[in-house]
Amino acid sequence: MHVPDGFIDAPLSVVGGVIATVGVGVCLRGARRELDEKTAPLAGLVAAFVFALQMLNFPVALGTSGHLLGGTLAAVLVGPYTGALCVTVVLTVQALFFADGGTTALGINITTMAIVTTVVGYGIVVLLRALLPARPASVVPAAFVGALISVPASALAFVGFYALGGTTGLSLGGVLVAMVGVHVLVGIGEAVITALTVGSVVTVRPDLVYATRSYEQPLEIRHTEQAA
Amino acid sequence: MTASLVVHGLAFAYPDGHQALYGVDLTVARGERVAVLGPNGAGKTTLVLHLNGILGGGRGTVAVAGLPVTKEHVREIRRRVGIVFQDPDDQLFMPTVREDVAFGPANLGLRGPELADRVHEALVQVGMAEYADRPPHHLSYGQRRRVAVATVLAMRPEILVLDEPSSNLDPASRRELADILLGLPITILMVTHDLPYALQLCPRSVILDDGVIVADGSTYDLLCDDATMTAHRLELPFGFDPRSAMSVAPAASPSFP
Amino acid sequence: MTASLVVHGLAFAYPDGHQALYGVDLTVARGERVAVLGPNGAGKTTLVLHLNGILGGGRGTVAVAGLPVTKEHVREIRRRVGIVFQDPDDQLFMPTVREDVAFGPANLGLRGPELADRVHEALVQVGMAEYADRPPHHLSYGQRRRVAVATVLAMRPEILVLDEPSSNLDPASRRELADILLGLPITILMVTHDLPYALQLCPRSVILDDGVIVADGSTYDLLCDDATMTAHRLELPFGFDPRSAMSVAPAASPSFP
Amino acid sequence: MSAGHHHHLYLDRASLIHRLPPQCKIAAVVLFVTAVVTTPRGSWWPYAVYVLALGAVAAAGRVPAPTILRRMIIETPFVLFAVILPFASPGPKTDVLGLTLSATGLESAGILLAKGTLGVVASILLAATTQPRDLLLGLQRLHMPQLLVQIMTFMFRYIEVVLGEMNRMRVARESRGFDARHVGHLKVVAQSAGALFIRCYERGERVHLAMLSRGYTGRLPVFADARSSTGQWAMAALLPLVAVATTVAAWATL
Ligand SMILES: Nc1ncnc2c1ncn2[C@@H]1O[C@H](COP(=O)(O)OP(=O)(O)OP(=O)(O)O)[C@@H](O)[C@H]1O
Ligand SMILES: Nc1ncnc2c1ncn2[C@@H]1O[C@H](COP(=O)(O)OP(=O)(O)OP(=O)(O)O)[C@@H](O)[C@H]1O
Ligand SMILES: [Mg+2]
Ligand SMILES: [Mg+2]
Repeated sequence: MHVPDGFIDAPLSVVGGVIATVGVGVCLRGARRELDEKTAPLAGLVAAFVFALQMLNFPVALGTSGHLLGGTLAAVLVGPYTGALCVTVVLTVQALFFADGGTTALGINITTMAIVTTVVGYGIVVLLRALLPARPASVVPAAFVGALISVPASALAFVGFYALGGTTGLSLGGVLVAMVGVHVLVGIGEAVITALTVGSVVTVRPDLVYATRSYEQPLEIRHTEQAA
Repeated sequence: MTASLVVHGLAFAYPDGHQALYGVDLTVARGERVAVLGPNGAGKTTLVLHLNGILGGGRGTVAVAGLPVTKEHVREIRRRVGIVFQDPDDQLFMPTVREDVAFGPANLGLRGPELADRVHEALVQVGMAEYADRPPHHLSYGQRRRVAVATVLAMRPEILVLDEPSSNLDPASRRELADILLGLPITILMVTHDLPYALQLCPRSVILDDGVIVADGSTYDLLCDDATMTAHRLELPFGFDPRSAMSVAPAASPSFP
Repeated sequence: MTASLVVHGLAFAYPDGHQALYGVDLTVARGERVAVLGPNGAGKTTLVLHLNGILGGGRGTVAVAGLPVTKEHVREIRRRVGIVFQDPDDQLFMPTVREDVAFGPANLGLRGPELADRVHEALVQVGMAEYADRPPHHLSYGQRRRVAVATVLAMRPEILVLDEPSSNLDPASRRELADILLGLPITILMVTHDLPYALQLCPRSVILDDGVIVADGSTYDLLCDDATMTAHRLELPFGFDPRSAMSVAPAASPSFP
Repeated sequence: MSAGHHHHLYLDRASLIHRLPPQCKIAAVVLFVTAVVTTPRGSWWPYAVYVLALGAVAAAGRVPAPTILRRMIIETPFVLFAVILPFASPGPKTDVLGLTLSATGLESAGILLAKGTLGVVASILLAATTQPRDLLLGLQRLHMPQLLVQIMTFMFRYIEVVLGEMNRMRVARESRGFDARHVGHLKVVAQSAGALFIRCYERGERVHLAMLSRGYTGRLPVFADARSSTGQWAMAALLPLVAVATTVAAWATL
């Protein structure tokens, strides 16, 4: 779904750029509350993982292929603001360095793949957690559903941009059906991988999952008679 | 004079719930060299990681040169306390040995020839000057450990904390490291399982076991105290006798004139 | 009888062009225990990684129990040669200690209670049975090393190769490991910088320096040969005298009855 | 294990382009692609100028053509998409080689391929002549927010950590008789994938803490002088200047 240079016309690319800049600005402010000395590297790792996930292109149907987006995973692990920044960083590096996604389409790509996925995915996670039992493990099914829905939502946002500024003259209905159809399938893969990763992290390092942070435990003090 | 290091009632549990420290008390005077002994899993590394605020958030306090280790002083404290990690792979991350050694002093503001001199000097100290342009991850384990020591020496810390510095070093490097440490007029805290090395370098030792300090005294006395030693899985190695050792090389240990 | 291990003319350069081995020749008889000594960066680890075909593609040959280490035999050879790596993090990768120790024997086809027994036994041997359900990467360094040894013991290899097994072990574990190794009737090759440990465990030693074997003989004789020792950065540690050590504990070393 | 040693995309050469400060190169790429994208529909000659300009950069940077062509494989998905256009687009039809194609679809596909490909090649050239570490430095100089720089720094490092740890795990598995050809063993790989994430994280966490211990404040110390002179900016400006002039001329002559 990485939009290449020249796919969306220049004015709408500028609009995408403005939306992305505002969104990233909001995230930068919000992330200050999420990030500290220890979570900064976690954000980097999440970005690296999202990067690896997005490399996994899998064929869906008739020559089309989709790849995982990773937005929900990022949001669940490091929080929605930082999560969106992680995906933004991935997209920037891909555009500049890996020629994946156009440099001028970066604003659009950030909007659809970093902002929409984290907002939708994390929103659903928050919603479901309120309904599920209050245990750290509840985040796993919540992340599954969030990831499942975030991907077609992102595809929908893309179709929106296309409707307003597409340069290729394809019929809107066709694009809509193709994009959303493909990405419903991609969403299933995304959901499975997100749930597996979150599940394994929650069991070993619950403190690393933003969505389940905040559990304290009492410390025991022992007194000893010192020898020597 | 304020003590170099004061640890008081330090308790800590890892995020997975495993408690490693249960109230550690330790005071180290300026210029003292203290060995931290104890079995595997006693909490030695966990204690070390508290000394410059890498771990924190449990109970108790740590103070360095009178300054409490809190978020607000952490930067100043990290200038003063240099830690050599147990695993050199945790310490080395830059693309070349030279850049890695320069990393710390550069963060302290050094630049240009002054920085280059500092780096070169540290690399010469550990015998790795000719490896300056190689990537650290392409070195042998012992070479990586030597570079890890150099990265910290280059920062000229006031307090040097070493977590098993002699492991994986060849015997000559081990002795050379001892010579370097003996020549530094600073406070040294050294975690080690190498009891002869502790005796050679540190007049004083503490034993940490199961998250608490269970013994504190002169290294020589501790090593001769069989009951305490066996209670904490400490044994003298094959062929080593502290009594005869001290009669041969007393100079190393100021407390035995 | 075929020798357990025959290395002939082995030369190897790392992909970055750095040559580490320059023609190593070494023959180890069945049931022999041989220490590999030598300074940091000598090529010891590089040699070890050739013994089960992890590294390869240079010049020369390696044969295990008569079988050349080539692509086609590599699977069989890995059943027979167990390697304990220098860095325990290179060895442990499963989510729990138990699964990690079970991994090797399970690949050999063990299942069910037989597998569980094998795992339990190995963990008891290294004193880590109570840690079976913890993730290995949450253990202390010395604990990880003990588990690393267990993962290989559980496979009951014919040839055991250990790269610095005693580093980071507490003194009691070190002695316990020595006891385990002395009780195994198999061929053992042990890389170490701990010369007393070599003397205690291995009647024979070779010195590897700069990619070639420069000495081969009885460990006792080597340690007493000051000229060879200093030429290869080997020194006896503080307070250790092989002569007096051997008069106290001769049992450990079959070659000195 | 460590950050930014030679990346597989980077060609280690001594060239004019390699020596340019990274911030100049990034700015040049962005401006160049912007100019390309704003080329009006209906003019075709500007693309020849763009190709020549990129060709000159590739020559100056000593990046061989086969390398560029090989790396253009990243385009495949959208090339496939462009191939569909002439069939699927509405509008008047023309006959090409016996196929009935949409004329506007054909034109759109041509433009899309031309613009997209130029963008891809510009990125390939940037990556081939700039190390990831320098890219970071360049973005930092261009005032990308500190937080993003930091995440990106760690991302580059972790990509290596992930690869390194994956390799360690593979060696560990194989040394203990693991046979990757058995199907049942997929489970083992899947199982260790969960451990991989945590293992990578914890390795990276410890490295990060070691960095903090040596006074790291979130900014990598700059050893190489990355300041850019006016001359260097002028040189880097050549490529976008050519492109902008071309676009402007194309609009003027439309
Ligand atoms: N990251 C971690 N998560 C959970 N528990 C841990 C972690 N690191 C260490 N532990 C546990 O905390 C205890 C103390 O570990 P620590 O590393 O401080 O021991 P140590 O004294 O340094 O041992 P060694 O001599 O083996 O290095 C051990 O029981 C260990 O299993
Ligand atoms: N991955 C690598 N790439 C390039 N060179 C390497 C690599 N690993 C090791 N070397 C080099 O090869 C030589 C031999 O290294 P090796 O690890 O075999 O030494 P060693 O004898 O095991 O040393 P130590 O006692 O420090 O573990 C050293 O000079 C080292 O710098
Ligand atoms: Mg430790
Ligand atoms: Mg080695």
